[in-house]
Amino acid sequence: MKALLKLSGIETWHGSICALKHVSLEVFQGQIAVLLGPNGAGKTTVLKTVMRSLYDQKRAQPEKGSIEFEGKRIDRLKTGEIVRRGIGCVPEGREIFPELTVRENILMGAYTRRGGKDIRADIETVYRYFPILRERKDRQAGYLSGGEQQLLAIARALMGRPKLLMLDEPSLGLSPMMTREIFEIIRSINLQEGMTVLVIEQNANIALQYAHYVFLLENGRVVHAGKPEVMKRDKRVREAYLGSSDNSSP
Amino acid sequence: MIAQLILEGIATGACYGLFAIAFVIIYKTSDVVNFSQAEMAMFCTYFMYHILSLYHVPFWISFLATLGFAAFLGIMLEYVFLRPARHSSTIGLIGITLGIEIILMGLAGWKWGAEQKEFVLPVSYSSTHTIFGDTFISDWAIALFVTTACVMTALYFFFKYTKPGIAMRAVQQNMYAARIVGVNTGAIFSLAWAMSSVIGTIAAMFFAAASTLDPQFMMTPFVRAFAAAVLGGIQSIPGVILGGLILGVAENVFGYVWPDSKPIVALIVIVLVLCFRPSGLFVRHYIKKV
Amino acid sequence: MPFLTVDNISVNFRGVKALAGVSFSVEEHSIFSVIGPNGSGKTTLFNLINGIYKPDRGRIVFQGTDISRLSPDRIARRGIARTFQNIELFSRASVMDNLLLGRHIHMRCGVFSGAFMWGRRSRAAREEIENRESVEAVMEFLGISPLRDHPVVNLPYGKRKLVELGRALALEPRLLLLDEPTAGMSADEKKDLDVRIRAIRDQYKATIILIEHDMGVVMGLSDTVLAIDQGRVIAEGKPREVQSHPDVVKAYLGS
Amino acid sequence: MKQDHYADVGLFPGKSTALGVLGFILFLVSLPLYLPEYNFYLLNLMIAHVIIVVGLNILAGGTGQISLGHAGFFAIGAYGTVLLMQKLGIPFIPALVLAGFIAAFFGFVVGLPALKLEGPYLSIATLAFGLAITHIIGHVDIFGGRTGIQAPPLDLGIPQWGLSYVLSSDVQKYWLFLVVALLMAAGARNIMKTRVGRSFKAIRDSNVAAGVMGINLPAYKTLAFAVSAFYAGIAGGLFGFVLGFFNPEPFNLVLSITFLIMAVVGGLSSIAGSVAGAALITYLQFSLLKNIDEIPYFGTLLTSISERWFTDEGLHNIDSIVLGIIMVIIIIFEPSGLYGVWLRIKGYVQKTPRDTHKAGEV
Repeated sequence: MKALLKLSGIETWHGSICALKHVSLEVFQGQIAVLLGPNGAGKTTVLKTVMRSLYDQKRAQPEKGSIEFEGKRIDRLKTGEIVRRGIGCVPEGREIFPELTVRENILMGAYTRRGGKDIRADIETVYRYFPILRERKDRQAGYLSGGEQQLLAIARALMGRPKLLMLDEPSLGLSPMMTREIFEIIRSINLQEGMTVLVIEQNANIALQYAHYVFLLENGRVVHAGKPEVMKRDKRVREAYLGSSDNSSP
Repeated sequence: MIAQLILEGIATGACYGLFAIAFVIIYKTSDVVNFSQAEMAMFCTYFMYHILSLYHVPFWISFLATLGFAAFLGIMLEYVFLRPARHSSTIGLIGITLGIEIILMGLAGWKWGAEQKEFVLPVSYSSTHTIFGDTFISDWAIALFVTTACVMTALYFFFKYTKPGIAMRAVQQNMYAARIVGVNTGAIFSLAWAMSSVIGTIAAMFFAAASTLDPQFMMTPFVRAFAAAVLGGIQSIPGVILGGLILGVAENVFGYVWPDSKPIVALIVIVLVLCFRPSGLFVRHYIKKV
Repeated sequence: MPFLTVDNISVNFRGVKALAGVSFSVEEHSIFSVIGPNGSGKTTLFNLINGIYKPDRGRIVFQGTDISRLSPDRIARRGIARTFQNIELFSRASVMDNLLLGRHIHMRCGVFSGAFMWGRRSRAAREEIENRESVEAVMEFLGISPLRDHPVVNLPYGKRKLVELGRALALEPRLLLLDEPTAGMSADEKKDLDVRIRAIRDQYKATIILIEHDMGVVMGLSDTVLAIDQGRVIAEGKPREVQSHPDVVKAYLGS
Repeated sequence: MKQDHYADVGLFPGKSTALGVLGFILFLVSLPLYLPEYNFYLLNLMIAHVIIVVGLNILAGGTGQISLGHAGFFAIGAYGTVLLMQKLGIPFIPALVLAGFIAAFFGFVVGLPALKLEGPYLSIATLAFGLAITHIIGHVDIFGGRTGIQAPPLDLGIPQWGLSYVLSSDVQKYWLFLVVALLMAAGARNIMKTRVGRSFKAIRDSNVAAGVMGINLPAYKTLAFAVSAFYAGIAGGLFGFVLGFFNPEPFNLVLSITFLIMAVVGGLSSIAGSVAGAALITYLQFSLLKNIDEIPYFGTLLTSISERWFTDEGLHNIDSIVLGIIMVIIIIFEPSGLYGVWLRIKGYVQKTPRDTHKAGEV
């Protein structure tokens, strides 16, 4: 299988703190990969390093290592160019434009594209995925509920027609039901469009359920990687992320 | 009599509002309050004066050339001075625009001296038309109303329907997200500074035609326009124009009743508004959840 | 009389319910944990106890007085200290200065006595020395004495968490609110902190409310656990009871 | 680890600093021995500026709030001192202190909007205040209107009781100014080292955390303005006697900006920086750049440039260009100003950074 995104030996610093220590991982074409880890493990930094959106563009590059997308290095490109190459991103905490309307938010997702007709057609497609957004299209995005904002952020990312969609904690602040719904949508996008997805999650349970492949990040290192079935059986993973949910075991 | 006062107040108020729009554009995109706005406009007006009176270029050509120069000046100042300091604190950013202000003021003084010059527009302040009774309106005011209306309409469409316009609003609301969808934030800032400089220059030409041209001539309008902007909330363009109108009328009426108080009406307005409505009269903020 | 009572508290942000009718009470000298999925309103609860937010409805009674409408500094003066989820230190100041800020409410020195700090006998100097000594004791307790003169910006994450804890302790709190103290810590550091939190309760005679994700830490430490989800209490009781409560399993483990 | 805690708060952090400061004071004291009399006008001006910038620094560097109205407090100090002496017959020293407190009161009032405003909104409020003060002074008779007022003789004694000690020459005033400035600087340093100063910095770094630690935000925000305005008032009081005769004109917006430039150039977090910034900018503005065409080579070059492309009579405008450029360059390249430059030089000379040294001790 071909690796769509490949990080090799990435090291990223936040000032004097080394946030990522030699992180290597590969996301395969057509899969849903999940990057799992506790708060402060550096998950979001992985995403930001790929997008080169730490601080400003000049300094937002890994100090060491390389990032390849479709076999070409992208770790020296500007964020705009990375988006144009086909990486879409749903950042942590949604990060929508609160005072733009829903429609304008969606339009911003197509910022790097040309051709009004295609874009209008894609907006329709997105509305089909998320009918609630069509209902709310002239409302200021800041007044949507958390779940709707999450859908909007995904819709916006889809408008760039990405080959790889990265989602940072889509479950943050959502009810279990809403979280499930979001993951169902992610799965259906993955199945229907064949889009590759990288999800960053804290919620191990749901992540393991939908993932094809899981990376476990702790203190800036990938400490474990494998298929979800394997991970679920791992004792350490159980204890740390699933809670000791089976009280029978000591 | 009172009608005349109000009409004149509306005219100057529109001019304050027009100039205040220039702040709004920069503030909306980058959260920088540009204290050098007045001097940028002053400098460009001098540029126009220079090519008009020394090289005798026809008015419209020199007008367009000046707008081009204004755009260039805005882009250059942003690129050279503000971009390297993007990570400064608020104090740093204000400091930089203050620095630009005195640099430009010095340059203008060096180049053109301190004496007052006469700046002539084809629309005269003294040629007037009677509307009714003893109420009259000058060509200057008519041209100003038309210009302000045009600028407002153009900006409305720009921010509502064009890609760079929407992107500009997006950058201000959430720079990180804007970058993530692929917006080149640098280009947006350049555009904002260019637009702001051009609009500020147009307003300054009207001010210069109504008074005289010297390196400090924009200082007072600057404070008034700032008051107008604060009144309107430094966020919304119609709000700012409305703020300008209110201020212009208030100033004229108060100035008539107590001639001494005219210069400080604006200041009192600023302080009162800021004390009771810190975000201006016409702004409804989306409140971010902490 | 309970030490702290949160009585039917509700708060909305722009129509979105953050907390809806939450009630519970905390016994003195106990360790009380609040658990719940991300965004369930745990930090909002802390912000309410602290006075950063004001509740729309309900009361918070601390040692017999209603504190729900007081400003944060008033509440701090009553002996409530906290740490933040995303570390809110005074980053440009040294560790010492950060901890000294925790002593703020125990100091009296104003502009004039400060300005006339001439020599070590002056009022301001005596006060400074006294408080620096007590801060030193806190640093000793947390094992951060070697860092006393370092600016906190340069410290690693774990150390900054300790500095923040130290700052809260310097206030000599009667009630200490800890917002995810173990986030981002390694297993060893967690174990360490576990011991330390017990020590804080015993040595500093403080009552502790804890927001925590790590179930291991929560189960080991707490006397009482409160589980909330979407702004509502779904379970309260002994750790074991809460852990096996069906609603908690459903909300927290998402199945 | 037993340690002397007073060493941390004492006036001098170490022996070397103490020696350095002592040496600097000796140098200042010895100046009248060999410097011609005419220089002392400039030196007195510098001292007045140093005091106001130290005060501005408490506000801007301490709490991170900005003021574009300090020329207003400066004017209140100047007019206040002179009028208290003239109209009420109060001796100089109490008049000066009283004027300082009047300025502080106005500072407190200006600080009130600071409770709700931040950044640009606040700076425009302070700007409005500064302009309003100048306007009022220019329009009220008691202040002498636009023509201005004459400062009385600078008498340190109590003339009514026949105790008179008049300082007439610039050198004599210099002694007085020096003593006042040293007291004010030491006071500022002490304030910033103790509880109040720490609270200011806490407000700058994190409003929320400061509140939670028990700091009363409204009280401290207005207090910062009041303290800063007190310094401006004292500085203004001295300034009035440097000029002797003054009108509202110099207390304009440009002056407020100049003070800010001094503070930023010196460095917004250190008192030594404020001293250096105020002295340097004052020197540039009132000495070097005033006579810019007399600087060897550079001056002639500028004159010829002026004749070729600019105007000759506009040449003095160079000073604002230079000041502006210094301001901008400092903010972009060395946000901690001259103080930051000094730290770099020190670090370069010592090679061993202070931190590792300290850590090694433990």
